[in-house]
Amino acid sequence: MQSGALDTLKGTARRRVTIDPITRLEGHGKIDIFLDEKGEVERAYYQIPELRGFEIFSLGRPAEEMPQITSRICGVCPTAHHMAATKALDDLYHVDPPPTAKKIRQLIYNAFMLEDHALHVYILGGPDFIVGPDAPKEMRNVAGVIEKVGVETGKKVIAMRKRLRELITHLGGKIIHPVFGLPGGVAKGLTADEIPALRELADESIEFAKFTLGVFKNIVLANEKYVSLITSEEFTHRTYSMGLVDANNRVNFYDGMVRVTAPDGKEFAKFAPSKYLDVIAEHVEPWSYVKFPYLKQVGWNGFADGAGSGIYSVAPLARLNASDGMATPEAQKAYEELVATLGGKPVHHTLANHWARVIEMLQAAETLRELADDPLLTGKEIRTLPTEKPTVGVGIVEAPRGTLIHHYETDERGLITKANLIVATQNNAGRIAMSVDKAAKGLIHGGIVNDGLLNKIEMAFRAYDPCNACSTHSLPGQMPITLRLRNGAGEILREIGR
Amino acid sequence: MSYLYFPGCSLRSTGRPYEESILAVFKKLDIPLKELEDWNCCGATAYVSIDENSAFTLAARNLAIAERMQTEGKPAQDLMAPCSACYLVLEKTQHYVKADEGVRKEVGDALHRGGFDYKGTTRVRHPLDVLVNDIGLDRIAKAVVRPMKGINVACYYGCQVVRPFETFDHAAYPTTMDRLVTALGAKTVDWPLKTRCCGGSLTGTIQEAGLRLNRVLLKEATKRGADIILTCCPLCQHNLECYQKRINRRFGESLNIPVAYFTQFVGLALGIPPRELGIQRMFVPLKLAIPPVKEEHAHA
Amino acid sequence: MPENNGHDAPRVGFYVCHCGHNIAGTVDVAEVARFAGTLPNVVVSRDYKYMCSDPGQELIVTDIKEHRLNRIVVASCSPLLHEHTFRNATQKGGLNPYFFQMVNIREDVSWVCADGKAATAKTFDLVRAAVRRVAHHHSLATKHVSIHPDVLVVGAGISGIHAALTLANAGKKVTLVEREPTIGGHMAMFDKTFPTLDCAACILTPKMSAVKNHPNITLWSYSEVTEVSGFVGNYSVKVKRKPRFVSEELCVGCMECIDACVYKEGKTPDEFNQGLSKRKPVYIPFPQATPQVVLIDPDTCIEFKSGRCKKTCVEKCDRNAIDFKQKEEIKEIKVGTIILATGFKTFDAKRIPYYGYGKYPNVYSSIEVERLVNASGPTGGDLVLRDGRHPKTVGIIHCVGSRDRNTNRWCSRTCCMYSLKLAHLLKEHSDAEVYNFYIDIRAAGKAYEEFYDKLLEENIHFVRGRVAEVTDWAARPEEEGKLVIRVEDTLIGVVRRVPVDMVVLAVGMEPQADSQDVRRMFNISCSTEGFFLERHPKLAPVDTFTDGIYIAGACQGPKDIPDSVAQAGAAAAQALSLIDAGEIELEPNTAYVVEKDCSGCKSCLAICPYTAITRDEVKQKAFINEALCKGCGTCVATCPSGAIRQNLFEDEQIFSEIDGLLQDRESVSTGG
Amino acid sequence: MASTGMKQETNGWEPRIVAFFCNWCTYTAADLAGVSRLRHAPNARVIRVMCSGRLDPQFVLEAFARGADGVLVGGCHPGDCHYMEGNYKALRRIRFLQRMMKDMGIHEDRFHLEWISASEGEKVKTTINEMTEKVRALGPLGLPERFVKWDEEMDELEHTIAAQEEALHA
Amino acid sequence: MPDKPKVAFYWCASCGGCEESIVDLAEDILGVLNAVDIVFWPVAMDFKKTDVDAIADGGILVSMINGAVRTSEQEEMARLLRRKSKLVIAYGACAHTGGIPGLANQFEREQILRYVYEDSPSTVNPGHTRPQTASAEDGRTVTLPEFRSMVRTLDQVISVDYYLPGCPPVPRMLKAAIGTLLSGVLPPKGTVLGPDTAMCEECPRKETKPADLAYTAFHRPHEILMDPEKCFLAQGVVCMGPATRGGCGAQCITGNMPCGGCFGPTSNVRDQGAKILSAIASSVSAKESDGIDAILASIPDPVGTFYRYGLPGSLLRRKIEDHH
Repeated sequence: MQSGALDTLKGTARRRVTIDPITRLEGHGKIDIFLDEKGEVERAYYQIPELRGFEIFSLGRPAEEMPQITSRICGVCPTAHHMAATKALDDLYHVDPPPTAKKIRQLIYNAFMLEDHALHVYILGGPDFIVGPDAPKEMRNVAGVIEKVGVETGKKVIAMRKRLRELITHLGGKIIHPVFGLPGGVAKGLTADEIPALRELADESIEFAKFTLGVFKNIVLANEKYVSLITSEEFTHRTYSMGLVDANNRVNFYDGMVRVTAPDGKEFAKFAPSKYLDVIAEHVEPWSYVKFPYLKQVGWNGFADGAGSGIYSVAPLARLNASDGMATPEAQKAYEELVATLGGKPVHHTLANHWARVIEMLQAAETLRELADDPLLTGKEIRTLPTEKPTVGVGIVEAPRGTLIHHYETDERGLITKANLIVATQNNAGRIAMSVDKAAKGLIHGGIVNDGLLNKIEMAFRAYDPCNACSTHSLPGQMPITLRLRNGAGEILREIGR
Repeated sequence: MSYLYFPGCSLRSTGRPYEESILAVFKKLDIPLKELEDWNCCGATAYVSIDENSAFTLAARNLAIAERMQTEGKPAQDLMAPCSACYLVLEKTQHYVKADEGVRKEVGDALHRGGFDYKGTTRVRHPLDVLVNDIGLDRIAKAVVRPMKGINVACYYGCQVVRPFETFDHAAYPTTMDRLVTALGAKTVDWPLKTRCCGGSLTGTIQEAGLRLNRVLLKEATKRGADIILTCCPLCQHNLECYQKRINRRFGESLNIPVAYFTQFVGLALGIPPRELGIQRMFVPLKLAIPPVKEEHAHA
Repeated sequence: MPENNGHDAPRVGFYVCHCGHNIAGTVDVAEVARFAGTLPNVVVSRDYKYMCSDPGQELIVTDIKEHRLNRIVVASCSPLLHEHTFRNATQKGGLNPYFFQMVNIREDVSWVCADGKAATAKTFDLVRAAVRRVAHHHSLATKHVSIHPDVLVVGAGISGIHAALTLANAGKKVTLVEREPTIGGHMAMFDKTFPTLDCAACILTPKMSAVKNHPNITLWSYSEVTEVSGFVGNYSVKVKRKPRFVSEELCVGCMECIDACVYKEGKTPDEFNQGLSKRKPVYIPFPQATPQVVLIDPDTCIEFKSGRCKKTCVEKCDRNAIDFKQKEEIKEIKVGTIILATGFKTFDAKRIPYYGYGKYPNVYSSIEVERLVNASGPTGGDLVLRDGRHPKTVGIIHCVGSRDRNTNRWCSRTCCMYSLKLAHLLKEHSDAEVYNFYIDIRAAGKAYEEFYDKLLEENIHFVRGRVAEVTDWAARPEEEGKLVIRVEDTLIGVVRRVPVDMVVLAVGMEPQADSQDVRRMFNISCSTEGFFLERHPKLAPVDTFTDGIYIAGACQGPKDIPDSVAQAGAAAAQALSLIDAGEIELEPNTAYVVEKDCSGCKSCLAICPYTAITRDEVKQKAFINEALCKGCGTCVATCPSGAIRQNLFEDEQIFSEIDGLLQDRESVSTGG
Repeated sequence: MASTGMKQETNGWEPRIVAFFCNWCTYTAADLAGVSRLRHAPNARVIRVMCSGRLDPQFVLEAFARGADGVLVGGCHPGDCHYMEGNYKALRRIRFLQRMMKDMGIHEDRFHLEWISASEGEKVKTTINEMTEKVRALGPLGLPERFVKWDEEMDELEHTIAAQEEALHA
Repeated sequence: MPDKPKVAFYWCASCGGCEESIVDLAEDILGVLNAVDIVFWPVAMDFKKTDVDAIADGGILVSMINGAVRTSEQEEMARLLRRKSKLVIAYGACAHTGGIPGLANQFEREQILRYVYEDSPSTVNPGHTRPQTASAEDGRTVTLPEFRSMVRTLDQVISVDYYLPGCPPVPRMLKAAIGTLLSGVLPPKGTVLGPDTAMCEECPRKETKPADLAYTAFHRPHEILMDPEKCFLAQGVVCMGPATRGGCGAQCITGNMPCGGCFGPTSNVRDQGAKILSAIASSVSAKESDGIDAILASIPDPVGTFYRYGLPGSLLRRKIEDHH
């Protein structure tokens, strides 16, 4: 259609702006922005228009197949689902895996966290900062990143990820949809002669994580504009935070208790995985296939900030908020610096997720090193055979994108009779919806919607690294957003693509 | 093991000893019998010869009730009919309803009008069949406290229990009762007339003919050294026992042989007091050299 | 013309047969032809009165040439009957015979469908299926296997003996296996044979010794076949030779050991004499037994029971033929064809209690009487009853265990005649009054009716009626001490009581007790009553469904001697024709592995009952030995990746048949 | 989906049964039934295989998918297989397949195995008659019709697309 | 370079694993990028439906579509790409045979919606709210695509030229496939671009399987300690390998877990589940029904096990309501 001057759009009747397609873990995502007569944002909707029904078609399946089946929820973080399912099976069959099996699982899991975070930092979310939010779009991608940080670094990133993924492939059969998990252990063990290489990899991982932290500091934190952007109101939401913590309330990705802190930072709840239903509930909106989790005790009070709203957040920043710090020395140092820089805990600036993510990379790397030195890692005992009748099992891990909950019930033959899944990004659905709405309202005025605004609207949810985003920005190019300006009748007045 | 029990008219009149002995024996072997609720005429005798389908309908009503009395999940209880006539007409009905479209329809409709429905699942059994094939000779032999040693028995089956349906024994030469009696310690005489006509209702109508048929049986049994004739049918028992004097007068014979129900005989062997078996009701007294109850069982 | 290789587009010729009225009477053949004409690939579509006739086949041949047909479909009778006929016609037309598909619309449609419309509709489906299937047919080479010239004959009654001799005389090596210690079967027990009344022994024993002495016949008596494997032309058979404890090589049958036995009198019922006499532990079935070799019955011999016998028999035998250590032997032989002549067993009269057999001593079975009147029998031919009396009156009851719903429904075919024969012999031996109680006299055979007439003149009594019972109950004084036969004389319409001294039950013929095991061992079928099933009741009465295995005599059904002998000859002839042909055509329906598709998963290896599937350890793929494959197709269905196919039953051939059957139901292509 | 069935029944639906008979026993028995003129239901369509062991479970599913209302398999009695063990393999597959088809919602009466020896022509008749009646009682399975019906939900989209093309290119 | 062949990538109901598998081409991706001109890849590149609309029908050489089809939106995109493309490749198990989401075909649409939005233990939904294809909120109408009654393979929605099997496909097969397509020498329509022999061929354990295997019982992976050298079937653990197309390099086996069958059947097979069922059942040791049933009972979920990745693409496609 013909392009008319933007201002001609001013003053026309209510309009709708559709950002479509954007994508999300289970397919596509969509943003609908409604403008009033004055061209001000009435309301922006962040929609998930897709559903696959894993909980239902899991019924009647042998429980031990769940790690394979549920990993298909997400091909980007299959390891997270595979691991959550596997832990749910331990619980279901009342078996405690041998120490070696646990070590191997943690090894795989930390390697996975590290490479997945790296992906986001350098290739997905990173560009916004490393290259800059207002940089020309063709630069705002990995190519731009490489130009900025140097080809060597680029190669380093790709090589690092590749080797970490090879490690997972070696232990899990496949990198995409691995198969190592069994109730009470893992399918495959490690041999002593594999350790030296592993140590080496772990050392490099630590170096790599530190280096990344450095990059982030030099480029982002050294830049006034970025810091103010991070701390700006458009990108701030004061909500509850949730994450797994170990016995000392330190961040843990694989295991522990779930801790929830209030907007003011005080501990609100701390519960064992099996108790998750006491704390979490899900709310249904007619305009999205995704359900919106919230804190039961607080209740669902719409899309709102504050202690009065049950909406909570997960993922790196929330994990830091929900914990008393990191589990490894270097990471702890970095953590303290973040808290100090951003004015103390809890930190509610959405964009600080990027920083928190790098800190988690460091913890993952340091954990790898510890495991590499652990003699138990190469033990022969990798399975505890289930002996008791299966009943109910809940497994929770921290996926890169937040708390991930798998809950199964079976008959005595171990065939699934009930399944309930609360997926990492889904925990953030409420807060993302708010972020998008807020960003839109803060950025779109007088009906003027130029593509410059769009990346910022994106940044509002990309910071959470929602699963869809992680699978999108994997190549040069940007989050594709189409803006459709429609009048009340829904006819498209104008379409803008960046 | 438990059974539904269909007395029929005879066992409440001329055939009382039959019922008494059956109940006593089953009680002794503790096999529960539940009398069929609200049972009606089996449909035998006159009906069958005049209007078969109404006879079948009468029978089918009983069978339908039997189905009704089955409890879900529990194994179905068979319907036990001691009177040969009842037994036959009930069995006949079962076969015909199954095999014959017309009968099925007519009987079915009639039952429906009465609010009944017969699916054809009830199994009709004769006590002879039940005792020997379900309860078993071993178990009965074990229960014997008074072995009927030295008694020669002529086992009489009559025409109806094995004809035309050879449900549990051979039509021409049945042996079930013989095996039962042997198990009780008695001897059986080889008596080829065991299924020959007893005179049936002729004794009441054309008596001459009836008595002639009757006499043949009694004479041959006596001749072959039988101390007693056992029957499994009220009519046979009546015919064989009650006309002996008349036969003696009419044909100058000197017959005087006891004719009892096989269940009475079993009862005696199991040590049940004669009165409980209706022995006192017999016309020809059972003056048998029945050995006394073995000591160890005397007060059992 | 060059044979079509099936690569060019299918051009189908379709033919529907009227089979006179057999098919056309029910199925609208014209309509079928019209319908077939509308199907894809069909170039010619005709209906014809008798497709199997020469002109019918000619039709196919010329059409192939004129219309360049490369596929043929004929809808007529069962392929089991005429598939071969039409394959030949197809070949005659210059096509590979396997570009043919047959539709069975007679046995499977017209003869079983009451309603013509339904029949025609069903035919449409079957035709559509065949037309679709034939498009997927390939050119195949017919398989030939050579025929081993040796023959196995099982059972040495008159049938087996005759078959063996016929073959041996034709110069074929025959192994004749008999379960009993002597050959001769039932016939050896008979006294005389109807209608000629010549003595059974006189005509049989020469044949028996002929067998014994024939250079081409290996006679294994007292032996049983225990295992049969292989296939037509190449059977290998295991035979168990039971120990006689007397060496066949050394024993000359002088029988002195028998006299010498520590038992002065026989103690054991004599099998050959139907238990009417007693024999010793060491015995010979009867004087002319073949082979002329005694045997020892370990169950009754003291030496075997206690080991403390004086062994007078051993002392007596100067040829040292007796060997208590003799062991059972298993012999294995290779033969190309097999003739089963395992015979029959007589009906056990005890099963009809009201005839009193086993209860009244003077009730005899016919076979007992055969021995009783036999000069070499237990009484030396003197007709004396079990109670020592000589009968004044004898009643012969026909159809005992025949034509009877309660026992056997079939007619045993021989009883009428042998009853007449026995009536004659009894009269001859005792001058008694002889009564025959019959349903009706079946004298359908050369000179049989005449024999019946002759007996009528010998004033034998004939009472038409089924006997109700045999009883010792005397209703009248004159019946005292007699057996009374109660029967309704249906000619005069009264119930009669006939008092007799002796009752003869004319027992029928039944399949051997172990006929089921035997047929399993030889992989053939039985008809419902248990006699061996012939391939076709009229056209292949001595063939079975298993190539190279033939049946003769009463094992196929009740038969008298002449019929048995005739059949034995026929069976021998069938075997001979196969042997002389030297090889046989086999259905090329073997399975084969498509190497590139085989993953070597081994799922098929254990599946094959003929171990035809092996694994090429170099290529790590399955390999099927075509020579061993019998074409059951089980491995084809098993192969999880579709790498095994079967000629004539390829997956796509069967799929297309399924799809064709249902095409009219199909509205969309299915998923997958 | 039952409705498709109903529709058919009203216009004279007849059960369609695909029967796989082994050459040596059941097919021969079927011939015997013919020779003995044992009239039976015309609803079965026989496919001859050499042995019931040739029965590939795919054939059964294919038959149903193409519109069969029932599938009947006939083989030699256990122990009587012309090929020694083929019928056992058939039995094993069929037991498992029957269970799996139940899981897929297909009524068990639609898929039947019967051992019929060469001499049991009568049994061919009764088996086909009984199965025909059982299937008749169940009504049509009508998978092809169901496939069409299921896919109708996609047709609606045609219009939607057309409309959107309009909107875009107007 | 305008004359570089145009290629499009799209995803339907998928997990993103297929996209990842493309990314896992790693350095090779650049080679691909030089060879072709990617005109549509919503997950990776900034082109939109409108750009596709703008392309002439058939203007795209090949579209690689992954994911099963469950919503109207996915159907819409599939049809559009079909129109615009010379060739369409069903990429990955979901598009090829239905994939894991296809297991939903054993259930009714309503069952899924009801459980997810009302019955699931964590859901609080007193008003029985359900996502609507169009829902209004103070005058604003927000729309969602239609959630279909069943999951479909791509070729049940549009005509498909080639298939790349696997969950996900392995990069080397993708590379080979692209090579083939660019070579111009096209295989026949419907070809699965991968090896056509079963996985066992490349399985490191195949020689450990005995020739005379007869099953007396089956074990589920968690019930036994699995020998890391021995054929799974030989251990009584159900393995789909014999009935599954190879090409993956026996990945799961090297992870010491049995094959799940994600590559689908070989080209000679119409129904993967039926075939593995046949192969397994044939070798059961029992000979009478009860014994057979008892042994096979140790495989509790045949449909889920034999059709884990291919229910929509199977002959029956979905569970049927067979009652009147």
